[in-house]
Amino acid sequence: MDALEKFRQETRTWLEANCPPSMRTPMTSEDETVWGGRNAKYENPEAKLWLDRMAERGWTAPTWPAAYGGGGLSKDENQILQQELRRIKARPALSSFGIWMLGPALLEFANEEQKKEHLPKIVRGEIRWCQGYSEPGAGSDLAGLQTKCEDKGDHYLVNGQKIWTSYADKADWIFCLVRTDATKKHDGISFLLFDMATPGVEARPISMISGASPFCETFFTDVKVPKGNLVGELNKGWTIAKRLLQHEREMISGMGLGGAGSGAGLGGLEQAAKDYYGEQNGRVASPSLRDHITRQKMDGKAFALTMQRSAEEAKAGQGPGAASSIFKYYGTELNKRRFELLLEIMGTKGLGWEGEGFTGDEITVTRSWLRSKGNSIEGGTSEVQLNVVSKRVLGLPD
Amino acid sequence: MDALEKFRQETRTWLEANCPPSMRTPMTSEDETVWGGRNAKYENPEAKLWLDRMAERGWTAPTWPAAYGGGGLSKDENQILQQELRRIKARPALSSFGIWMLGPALLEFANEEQKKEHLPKIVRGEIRWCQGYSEPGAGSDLAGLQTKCEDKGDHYLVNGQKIWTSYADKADWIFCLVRTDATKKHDGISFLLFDMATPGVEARPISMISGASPFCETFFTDVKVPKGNLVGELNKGWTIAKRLLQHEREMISGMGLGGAGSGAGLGGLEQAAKDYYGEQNGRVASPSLRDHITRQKMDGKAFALTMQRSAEEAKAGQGPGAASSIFKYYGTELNKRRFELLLEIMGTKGLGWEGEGFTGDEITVTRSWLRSKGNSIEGGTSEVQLNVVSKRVLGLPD
Amino acid sequence: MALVLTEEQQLLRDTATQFFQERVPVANLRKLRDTKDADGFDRAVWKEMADLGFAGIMISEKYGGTDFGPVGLGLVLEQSGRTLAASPLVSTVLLCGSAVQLAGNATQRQEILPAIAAGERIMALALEEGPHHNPTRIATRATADGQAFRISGKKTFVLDGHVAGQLIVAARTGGNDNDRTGITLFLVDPKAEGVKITRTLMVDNRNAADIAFDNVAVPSTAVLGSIDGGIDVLEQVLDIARIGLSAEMLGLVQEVFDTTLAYLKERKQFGKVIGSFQALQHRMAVLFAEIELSRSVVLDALSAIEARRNDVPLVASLAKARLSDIATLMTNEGLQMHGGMGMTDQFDVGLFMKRARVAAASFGDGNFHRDRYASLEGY
Amino acid sequence: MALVLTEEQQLLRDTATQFFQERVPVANLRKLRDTKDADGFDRAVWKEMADLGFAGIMISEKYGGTDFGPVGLGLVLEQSGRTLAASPLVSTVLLCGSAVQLAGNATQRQEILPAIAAGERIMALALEEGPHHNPTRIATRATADGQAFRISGKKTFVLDGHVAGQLIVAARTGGNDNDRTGITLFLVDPKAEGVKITRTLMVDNRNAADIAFDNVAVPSTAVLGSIDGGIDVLEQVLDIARIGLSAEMLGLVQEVFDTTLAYLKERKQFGKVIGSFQALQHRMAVLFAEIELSRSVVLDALSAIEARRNDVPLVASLAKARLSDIATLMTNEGLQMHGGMGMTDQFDVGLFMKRARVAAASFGDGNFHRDRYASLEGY
Repeated sequence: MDALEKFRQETRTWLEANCPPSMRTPMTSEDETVWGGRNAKYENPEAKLWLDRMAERGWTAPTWPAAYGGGGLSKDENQILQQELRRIKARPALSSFGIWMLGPALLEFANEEQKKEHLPKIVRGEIRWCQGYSEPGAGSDLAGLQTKCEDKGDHYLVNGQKIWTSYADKADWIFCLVRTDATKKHDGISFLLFDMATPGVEARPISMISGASPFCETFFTDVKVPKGNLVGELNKGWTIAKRLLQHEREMISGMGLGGAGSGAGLGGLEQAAKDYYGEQNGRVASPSLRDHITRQKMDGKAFALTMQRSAEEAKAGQGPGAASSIFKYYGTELNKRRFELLLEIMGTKGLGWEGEGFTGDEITVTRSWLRSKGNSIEGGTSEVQLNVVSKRVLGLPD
Repeated sequence: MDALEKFRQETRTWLEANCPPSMRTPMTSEDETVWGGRNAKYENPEAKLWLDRMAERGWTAPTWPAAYGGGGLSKDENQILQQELRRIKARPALSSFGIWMLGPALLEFANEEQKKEHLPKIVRGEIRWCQGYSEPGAGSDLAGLQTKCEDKGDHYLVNGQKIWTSYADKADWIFCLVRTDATKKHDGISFLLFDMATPGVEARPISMISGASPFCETFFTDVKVPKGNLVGELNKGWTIAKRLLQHEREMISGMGLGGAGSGAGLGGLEQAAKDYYGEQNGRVASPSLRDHITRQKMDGKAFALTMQRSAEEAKAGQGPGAASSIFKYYGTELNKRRFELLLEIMGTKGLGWEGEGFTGDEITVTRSWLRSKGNSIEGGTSEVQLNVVSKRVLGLPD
Repeated sequence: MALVLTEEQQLLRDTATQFFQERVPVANLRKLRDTKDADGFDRAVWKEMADLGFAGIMISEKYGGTDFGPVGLGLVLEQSGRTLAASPLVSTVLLCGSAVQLAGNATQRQEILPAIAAGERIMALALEEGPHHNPTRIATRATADGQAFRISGKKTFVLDGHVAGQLIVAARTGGNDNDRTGITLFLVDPKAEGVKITRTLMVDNRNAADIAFDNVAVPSTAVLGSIDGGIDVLEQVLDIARIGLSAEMLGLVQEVFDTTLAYLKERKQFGKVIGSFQALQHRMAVLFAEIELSRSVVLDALSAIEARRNDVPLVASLAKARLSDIATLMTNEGLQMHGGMGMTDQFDVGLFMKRARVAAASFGDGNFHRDRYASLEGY
Repeated sequence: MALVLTEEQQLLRDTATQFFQERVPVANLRKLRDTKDADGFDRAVWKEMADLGFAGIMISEKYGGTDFGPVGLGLVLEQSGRTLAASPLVSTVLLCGSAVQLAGNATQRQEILPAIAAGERIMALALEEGPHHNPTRIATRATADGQAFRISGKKTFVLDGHVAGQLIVAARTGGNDNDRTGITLFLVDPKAEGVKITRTLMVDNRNAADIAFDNVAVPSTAVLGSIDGGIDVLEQVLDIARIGLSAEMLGLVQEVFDTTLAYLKERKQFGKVIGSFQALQHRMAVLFAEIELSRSVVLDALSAIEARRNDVPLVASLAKARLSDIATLMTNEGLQMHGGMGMTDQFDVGLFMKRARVAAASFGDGNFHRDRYASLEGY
């Protein structure tokens, strides 16, 4: 306890001294997110300063081993660091698929050389990564992917197409699932890393129903990849993929709890309803809407309690529990419903695309409403989630 | 036109003279329904008189050929007869599965001898029929039925069990689906008639969640049936069965439109809500309930319009149309929803089983609520209906 | 009641189907959007629609219309819904044309109706003042000024407001903000001094405008119908628009259903077409049922206008509530069943979802019309 | 917050599970029904429950209780829900025991609580006067008569009213029919002159009674809590009952889910077990999710009482609304998936449906509690 308290004091002092003032203010736009990478531009030099200072201590990846540039913190220490960061309202020094997704996979599955090569650059934000999983013909059936990776003796040759590769047009490297054995399905997939600057790689941004998007279609034409870039065993990539997908699913589930673009700018569902519909005797003027809002709030509360219960069960050593299998499904459906309800509340003010006549908050809700439709598709569709529950949890047969 | 007008005049005059006064009053209980049969009892002698007079003219089966005891009326004439019966609020002279179900099948599929034998007795209400279709192991998969019918040279030998045989304990004869070829499924079923008094036949009433019921379990142990009782060809009984099932389904669909036990005694959903919940400024006091009532009424109206549209299309020679494929599904689900809503409206007054504290209308609603749960099961479950729509109407593959 | 089309109506439907499929496919809407078209609809196409008689479909022959009647108009709107065709049908034909026919004096009819039928006059109804449809919540005031009136107030969500050659403005000549009486309709020149029109860019790429009136002078001849009695006209006109929009949504819903069904038969995952999965089959079968019911409701509502039945308000609310809800449901289900590709702008399903939502919010959504239905039925 | 059970609580749950499965299976309820049992519950079983400490579970040891607390009581109720065990737990322990603990004076506590804990006293709360739960709609009047009171009025849906040895009656000593103030609780002897009790036979075979009070004399010592201040006690007691019933419904729902799942794995049609059909699988998976959420809500509500959190009313309404709705949904789905056999009295699912519906209507259904939740949250 004393050691932890000491750690808290030191951390607080260090943060006070090293977190630049502008990094303690809320971001005014998503464009201010620091993603790092070879071509990173910093409108605000303090953002770069903040990144470098945090990276130097390894605190962009606080729990990774110091040997690979990480902070080497214990779970408890990291909790304190996060509390102290929140206390001063510090912006994230670095946002990175390398930290969120790839790093943990490398730590578990990569060889020593690969860890030494890639992890420190991720920590320092030098290399920005993207993830090449889905393909046009392999969505829910991800293991049906067809991007071909041939062994050409001294190198691999990659041909194929990926889709939904977030920020592929801005990333430096990609971690990618490829087919190395066409005669098998799950057991013919490998996990490969390569430089997006390699000849034959092309990324095209995808225009979405909600507008511009970070998603790309990415094409590989005779892309040569050094053989040392294979992570784990040949044809055993599915094991790594499953681990990463689980992680992605958990991130998406959290949406049921609200967050960015969830109408927070409007003060929540009930305040929005009072503002856009009016009130009578302190009640939302439309009784049926009031009832719908209550259903939404009740289900949201029940979902939050269930995530909390699951966490408490895990802490009590009772494992993640069956309840966690429904998080992705329920969280995303709940999020979609909330946006449908927000639009119902906002009437014609929730139907603007851009320009005059609508506030920034209103446009954000409308765009987020459209974007939310993807929640129940990406990271495993709701249908796939329900299949998983009925088969693995309920034991219903094929 | 003139001939029809003349028919109307004659009919009206005959009805005036022949429909006894007590037969022009509403039935006070289901027990007053006249089912006919060998053991029929008539508390009210006028009921017997009314049956005999109507039967003499063949008007218990108005459109059947006079040669088999029917009325021999044209479609138009029958319409007039029904109008005139309604005009004087006449009770049905005879309720009969023989008239509704078996007769039309015999007219289409039976041989001359069978028609002469059975149809006149049906018209006169001398023989009461029941229908032996479902089996404990063959519900949705009716064609999976196993009741064995063996050819013993001069007779058939029937062994097996039926379920949901309405009024089997009161019926004189049964029309029955039996398996005559165990190596085939649909093509191994035959349509057989036999006397319920035959040794080896036993019927036991089934107690339902809604209370006593007309349904029975019926057991056949070495039942000997004359070979002349086979209707249509051996192993071709499924064709007849399909025709009869279609008819049954249409009867059940009508439930979506309301009718017996549908809460009519309470003056409809909105009146019931005002009575059981109270009103404020002329509105149902519970706004969410008011909204649910409106959804129910709107869907009910939309369904009624669709049945009407289908009928108009048929009249205009456009065939029954795809819409008719959804009637069984939608009508029964709608009916179930209405009862759920009625219970919501009635609160604790909708939860009585019998005895003091509840009106007769209230108990009727509660029992009908429970009974309505069977609507989406009998005559082809909702799931089977949706399968049929997706496969036959939408052309979706297996 | 007539829930089956006559031969003449079937012919009209076939003409409309062919016209929209060939001349105004969804690609047209994309072009208007991507070129940031100043009008927001294709004037050449509108002229062709007028030539086919669509613009004058509810206008009597005496005034140059084709007088096909409401059912005919519904068929055209349904087909326009299948291709998301942008046109002034709702603003000019359903709303303003109907208002002039119902309330206009001989001079006004003579001046306006032939111009509408010929496709030469675009009109817009300036009614709404808040984010939710509410025909009596009118704070815009028209103050008598000698023989003339002065109008001041702010209107929003005025369909085709920035391209209209003439406006009909609902303003208060008496009563308080939520009173039924005291509302008067005025014909207003959008170029008059004190009128400020701001086009808003909606999610469905259709036209709507915010319009501010600052002491705008209008002569007494500009009054449409009776002074203080505008609500009766408005309600009839709005019911026509609600039913017309329901017909458009019926086409939209049917198109998304058909497209989704085709996709389910074609898209493969796990080695089989996804349309073979029973969970999706049942959802499609339920949607099929809902659409069949919706078709009946729309046909009945159209024939209610045609037969001048006295239950028009009731069936208008039934149709608008049902179609608004089903359009939301169908576009959501359609998008989900299209999977990731449905999220791309390359596929059309997102465009249908956007249009569905705007049409649903126009002139009363499900909440509004269920409440109205219950009030009309007295509970 | 504590959403995970302690070891002690797990032990209690296991005891309760074993007890209800072995001693009070569904067959018990059938027997009470088929023999038209005069009590409507099994007194011997109730005595056993008392011996296990269930009757005194919320009563402090000082008064002979076991003081396991609300979470413990919830676990017992959940298990009782799995076998539809009929007992005076709701009437006597949740409602009346809590009321005496909260509002009783030393004499009343001493006289009543040990008797409840020992399983020797059955009590009933006479509150409702209409078909829908409404704790302030009280027309029953208690008029001061010297040092005594005279009670007149009619109560309905009094759980265990015809077997109670003592009643708690909510009567009006002041104010008008829907006022919050002016309600007083009285301890009344059911054998007193002027009390007329009529047992009603409910669809779930549990006990409820209509009770008429005709100028019934009660002494001033019969006042429970403060005069005119009964609503505060009532609301706390009712929230405990709502949460307790939610726990019972959780068990009921879980049992129907488990039974249905087992049936889906066993029943064959078209040559395969019906649980292999994807449409049914998805419906079961969704129900699984809803039940997991329900479990969290019930646990949270129980621990809210235990920790005397100030959001008890909010979480009580959350739990009661959710469980009422899910119990209705699950029993409907369960019955449908059991097919025709589910319609027979031979199968249990119909019994669960009946109990679900009564529990859902008791002390506020979904409509009541969503409205209350919104009011508590200030919108």
